[in-house]
Amino acid sequence: MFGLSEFELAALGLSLKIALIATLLTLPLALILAWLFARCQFKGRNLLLGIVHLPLVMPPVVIGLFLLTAFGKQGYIGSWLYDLFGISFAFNWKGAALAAAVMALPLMVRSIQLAIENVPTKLEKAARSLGSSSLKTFFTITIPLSISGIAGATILGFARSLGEFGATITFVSNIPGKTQTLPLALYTMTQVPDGEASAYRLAIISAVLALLAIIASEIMARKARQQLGKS
Amino acid sequence: MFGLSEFELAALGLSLKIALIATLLTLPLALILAWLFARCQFKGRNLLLGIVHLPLVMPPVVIGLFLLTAFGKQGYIGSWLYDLFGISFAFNWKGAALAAAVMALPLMVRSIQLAIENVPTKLEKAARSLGSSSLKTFFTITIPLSISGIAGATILGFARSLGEFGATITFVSNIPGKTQTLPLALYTMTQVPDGEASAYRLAIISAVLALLAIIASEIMARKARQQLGKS
Amino acid sequence: AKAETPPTVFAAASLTAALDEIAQSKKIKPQFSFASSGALARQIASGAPADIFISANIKWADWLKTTTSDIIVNEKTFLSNSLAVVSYQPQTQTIKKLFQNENDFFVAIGDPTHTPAGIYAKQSLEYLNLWKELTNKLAPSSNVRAALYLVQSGAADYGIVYKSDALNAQNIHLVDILPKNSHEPILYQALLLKQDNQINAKATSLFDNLSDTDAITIWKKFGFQPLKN
Amino acid sequence: MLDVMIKSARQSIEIDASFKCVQEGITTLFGPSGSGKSTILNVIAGLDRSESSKIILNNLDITKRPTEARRFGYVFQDNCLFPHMTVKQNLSYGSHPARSNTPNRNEVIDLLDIRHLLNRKPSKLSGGEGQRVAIARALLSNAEMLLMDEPLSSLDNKLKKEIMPLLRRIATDFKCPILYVSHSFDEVCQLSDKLILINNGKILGSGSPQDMMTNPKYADQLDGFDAGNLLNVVVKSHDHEFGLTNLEFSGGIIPVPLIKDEVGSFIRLRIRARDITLATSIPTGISTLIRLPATVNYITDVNQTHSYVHVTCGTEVMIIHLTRKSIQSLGIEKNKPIFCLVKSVTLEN
Amino acid sequence: MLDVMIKSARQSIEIDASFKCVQEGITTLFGPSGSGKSTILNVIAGLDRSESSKIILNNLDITKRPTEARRFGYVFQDNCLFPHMTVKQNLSYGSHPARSNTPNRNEVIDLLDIRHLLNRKPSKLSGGEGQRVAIARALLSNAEMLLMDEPLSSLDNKLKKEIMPLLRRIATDFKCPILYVSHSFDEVCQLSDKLILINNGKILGSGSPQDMMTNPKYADQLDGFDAGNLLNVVVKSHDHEFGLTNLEFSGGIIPVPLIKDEVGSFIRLRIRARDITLATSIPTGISTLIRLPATVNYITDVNQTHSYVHVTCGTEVMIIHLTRKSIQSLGIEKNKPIFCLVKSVTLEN
Ligand SMILES: Nc1ncnc2c1ncn2[C@@H]1O[C@H](COP(=O)(O)OP(=O)(O)OP(=O)(O)O)[C@@H](O)[C@H]1O
Ligand SMILES: Nc1ncnc2c1ncn2[C@@H]1O[C@H](COP(=O)(O)OP(=O)(O)OP(=O)(O)O)[C@@H](O)[C@H]1O
Ligand SMILES: [Mg+2]
Ligand SMILES: [Mg+2]
Repeated sequence: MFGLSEFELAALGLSLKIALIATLLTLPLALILAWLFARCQFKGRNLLLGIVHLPLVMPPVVIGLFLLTAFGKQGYIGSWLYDLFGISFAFNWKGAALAAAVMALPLMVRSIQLAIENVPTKLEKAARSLGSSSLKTFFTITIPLSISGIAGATILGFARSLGEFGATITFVSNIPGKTQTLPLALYTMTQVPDGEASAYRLAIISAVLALLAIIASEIMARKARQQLGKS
Repeated sequence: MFGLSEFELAALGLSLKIALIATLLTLPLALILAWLFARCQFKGRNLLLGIVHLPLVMPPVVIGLFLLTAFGKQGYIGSWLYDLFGISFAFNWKGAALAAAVMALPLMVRSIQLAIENVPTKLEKAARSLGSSSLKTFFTITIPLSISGIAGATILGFARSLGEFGATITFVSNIPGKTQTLPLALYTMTQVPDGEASAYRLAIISAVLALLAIIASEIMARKARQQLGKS
Repeated sequence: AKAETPPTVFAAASLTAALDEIAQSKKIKPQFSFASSGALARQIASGAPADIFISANIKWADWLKTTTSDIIVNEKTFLSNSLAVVSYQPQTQTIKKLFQNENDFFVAIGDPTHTPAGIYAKQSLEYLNLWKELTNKLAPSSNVRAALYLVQSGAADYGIVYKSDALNAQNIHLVDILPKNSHEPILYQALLLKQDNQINAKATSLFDNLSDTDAITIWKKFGFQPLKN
Repeated sequence: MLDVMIKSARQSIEIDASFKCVQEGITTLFGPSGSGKSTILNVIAGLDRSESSKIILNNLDITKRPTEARRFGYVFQDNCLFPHMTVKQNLSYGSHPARSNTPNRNEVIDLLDIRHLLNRKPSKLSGGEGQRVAIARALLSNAEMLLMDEPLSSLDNKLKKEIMPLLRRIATDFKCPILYVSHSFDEVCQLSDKLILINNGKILGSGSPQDMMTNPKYADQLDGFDAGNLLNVVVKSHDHEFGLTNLEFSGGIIPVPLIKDEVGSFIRLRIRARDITLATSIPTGISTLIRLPATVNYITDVNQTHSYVHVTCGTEVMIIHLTRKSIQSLGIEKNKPIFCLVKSVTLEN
Repeated sequence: MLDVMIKSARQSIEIDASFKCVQEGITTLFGPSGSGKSTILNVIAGLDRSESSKIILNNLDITKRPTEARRFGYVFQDNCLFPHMTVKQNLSYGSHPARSNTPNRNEVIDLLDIRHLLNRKPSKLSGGEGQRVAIARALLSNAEMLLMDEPLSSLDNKLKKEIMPLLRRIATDFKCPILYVSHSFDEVCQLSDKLILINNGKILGSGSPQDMMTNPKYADQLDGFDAGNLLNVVVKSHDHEFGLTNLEFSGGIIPVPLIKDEVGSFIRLRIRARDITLATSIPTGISTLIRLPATVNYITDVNQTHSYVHVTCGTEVMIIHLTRKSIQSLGIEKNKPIFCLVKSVTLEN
């Protein structure tokens, strides 16, 4: 396909799978966090904000090391999860997805929070006055009215997941077919004397993916705005 | 100060300087791009969108390599800039700032674009009808009404710049006092078998910085919303 | 069943090309993971499913031996390497003259605080009495390949990299090989590891044959110096 | 029945208002711009929090309840339609628990003339269309009581006239009382059973519109408005030749422009105080058709130069707005028998 | 002078309207909800693009100009205040180039009663307060012409009465003509020099309000509204004892409730067609103070049962709204001399 080697195809497929799953699983959490930050005042808010945004300021390698310590086979949380649910993040795609999710979370939370803050509280109040519970209001007013922002955030998260490198290679290593995503394959190619051609190809695949994701997000956002009659 | 070693203080200072300058210089460009994307339809829009967002999906190392090729001493743009203006990005803080700016740009553009899209066109039209030119309208209506989004984007960019690692270390190396920012120092410490104590300290500094930036952005955003009488 | 599965080999990134070729020649398809020796060592210590670990650095191998000694079955130091000075522009002078004459230049090296290549380079430069003069002209990279690319792209004028990297690289010129006695020997150590208290048979055979005659030819082709057992 | 005590301090205004709304019917909140009407509605609906207020609906203290549990239907001053939903979806949004007695959906849609808009988004509606949809949305929300903030302000008279009877029916037939904010005296007169006058956050007085209008105490507040008389009359006969309907009450027969109501039905007739001319004897050669005999009760002053003459006509009490000069020149005084002349074209139902 | 030809097709309505606005004065666009009034204003202001329209202002084709270069001041149906600016900043926002003749800022602020709001943000204004600020913002924008979309809809009568004279002054004294959208006939009568009737995107007719109101062709559109007479009168004297001002015109003297205008000044008096009673001889013992002799010109029909009697009174022409029954019983016919009776309390300036 497109003259891609098996190794490149494997990396591409794995990347897509990991980014997709990471994004979809992060989305509900990001929504809840964003809503909390946008609409609620609670104790420890700033602390939670700080924690969520940590992956943004820390070098990804450090986040990878932290994940290794916490979610590794012998990590506090990792061993507990394994004992209880049999879930293991060790050196498999689930771990890669976890790394991608952690790195993408702050970006998604921030974008969604902004979008939610832009929903006029007046309309939420109007919904409440018509008998709608706060949960129903959230799902029928807040979310639809910030959908273009949420879609944008999701694509942003997806793109960030696709590009995730440092935390992934540190946390789940660079095992082809298991944890070797596109960026990791690209890295490997830069380690090989005559890997340039392959590295270029991989870079172009990444770029094309990025472009597709961004254009998709644009189209979705425009549709959403039209829905609101904004343009 | 706070029991930090000279080496840690240097990294902290350098990081702040680089992130600050990168963010401030990127802001105008991000504003223009965001406005273009939010309000204009032009040929090559999607291509430009893709290019701006590339650093988001590419592994940062690849962006670093690209920067080397383009802005390095022998790079197309780098050599030209050096000959014309005597500006060199080679292994100095300017290069680090450039790397940080390139990585932060898509995040900032995206956030600002969303914020601008949320400004009711009706109000812009009202301003035009009162005789305000499109430039005046942009500065007196569009920007102030999206200021909370712009502030958020700036802080996001700042945080991202603070945390920038892969592109920086590839583009300008890891020279203490010159290009060794906090994340680079932190990374170095994690690579030294007995560097844990220092690594922890640096991680905590990073976390505190992140927290401060995020809290600052929250306060600014809240102020801006109050200005608009939204809350 | 465990014995049938292909072995997992965690190896320093600089060995990527050579190990790939050796594995092909032996008709086994190990699961490779190439990254920095340090990252791999930590991963193995936290339970990574590696059957063989090849470190480009004795220190990380030793670190692993002390932290998780119970999984190590066998070890061998089987490969050595040398340091090469490379340049962007072709050069005719010796490195000493080069580094003393010019004022405005950069030398890309692996980070001397933690990358093995950097540590060895520092020893050499100290030995050659060039370290002090060069401290402000060094561009320390996170790994040797990055240093090499700095030279390839012309961002740095010179670089001190492994001979194995220099030999196969394009767009650079080999200036000199640093004397072997100017730095500690550059040694690659392979560790054979247990997985859940079992030893992978194919891993054992690969481990044993890492320096057989076929392998030696390949190692040499990529610029490494195989050691006698 | 709604019984409220509202205290709410704002930087610019301090609201301190206690009042009761009528059980079945429409209570109107009337006051100048900025007097706190919308604020009061917001506190009642629970949208503005106010700790020291007390809201009692049907003997239940709902002060602590969240907005959605208060079971009001609120028509906002700006329509507050949901921009991402079609008109149809907006109409179905109301989620109060079902009640036994709700207006018919189709009828509401037709009366408000919004059927052709059902599939549009609010951004594609005109100002008045949006306002009508907002009214319909509240009417169909199963609310126990409606709060309406100037719901008819951007509608033309024709539509207003069609919608007002619907609102009255909602309040009486469907037993869904309405608290209505308006600055149009026409609306107040035609709709309200109780009028509450408010200024600067305080209640100046309340009572039946008729009482309020004729009370000199409130003349100043109602100045510029058309005080009026509301008569309960029965349809006597239709005169199709001249396009007149004859209405009967204890004071006599009143011909008005033809109306649709059936013979025998009871209706409410409004005659503005200023539209009545007094005569000491039945004049001839004059175009007014209505000539009702009455007796002067007393005279109150609107201001220094104008007065209301209170008369008894049959069993009804009416007021007539005259200048002092007229009163003087006609020699009007207590117990004097007089005739009330009204042009029938000035009468509207 | 504004001369427009507007063609604009929307999914729901097709607008095709050409009209001219008066040079000095107020032109009113009057039509039911959803008839395309706001759309027309938007096209004129350049906010809705419409390729096939043509807008000519003072003999200049401005169709291709961007909004800001058209020099209109637009008061939107929803106020469109800038939420991030104080009222004061909103008022200073207008950026049209200075013109020789602009209303005084302080006077506008005081007349609209918004001085106490100057430092507030729009979110802290009531509905009516916001509307007043929006009017002030447009008035102070140095516009060459004003477009006003139901600017007074959420204001109480008292405020309306204070603001309307200001609008007239803007249009005449400051030579800034106004295109005014309204659904209140009161406003139309008191403000407009030209009335344009619109329905479903098409113009039904246009002319002076007086002509339009008395033209049976438009009776259907104007049904439910109060046709009226506009008389140009001069203040003759003030009678402080009875609180009356005597106004004089060619047809006689009209006493009205005391007004502030100085003796000798010219004003416009509105007498609604339905407030006039006709009498064949001067009646006695009746409370109406105004009795103007007049001659019947002709009679037109409003509908099957109601008619306008057109009379000449001095040099002025007036219409009187009567039922056919009255006309018949009084035997009113062409050239018959009659008397117009008006209660002075029904007159407002
Ligand atoms: N959010 C707010 N914060 C502070 N003051 C406010 C706020 N909203 C309104 N006000 C002020 O409170 C007073 C009452 O406002 P309210 O909206 O209740 O008036 P209203 O009677 O509804 O007037 P209108 O008829 O003009 O709508 C006004 O003086 C207004 O300026
Ligand atoms: N953005 C739009 N897209 C499509 N149709 C619209 C849009 N805005 C308004 N309309 C429709 O165009 C017609 C004219 O609307 P317009 O706003 O001009 O009416 P209007 O005369 O101002 O009415 P109102 O008195 O209710 O404000 C209406 O039928 C309306 O539904
Ligand atoms: Mg209000
Ligand atoms: Mg309109």
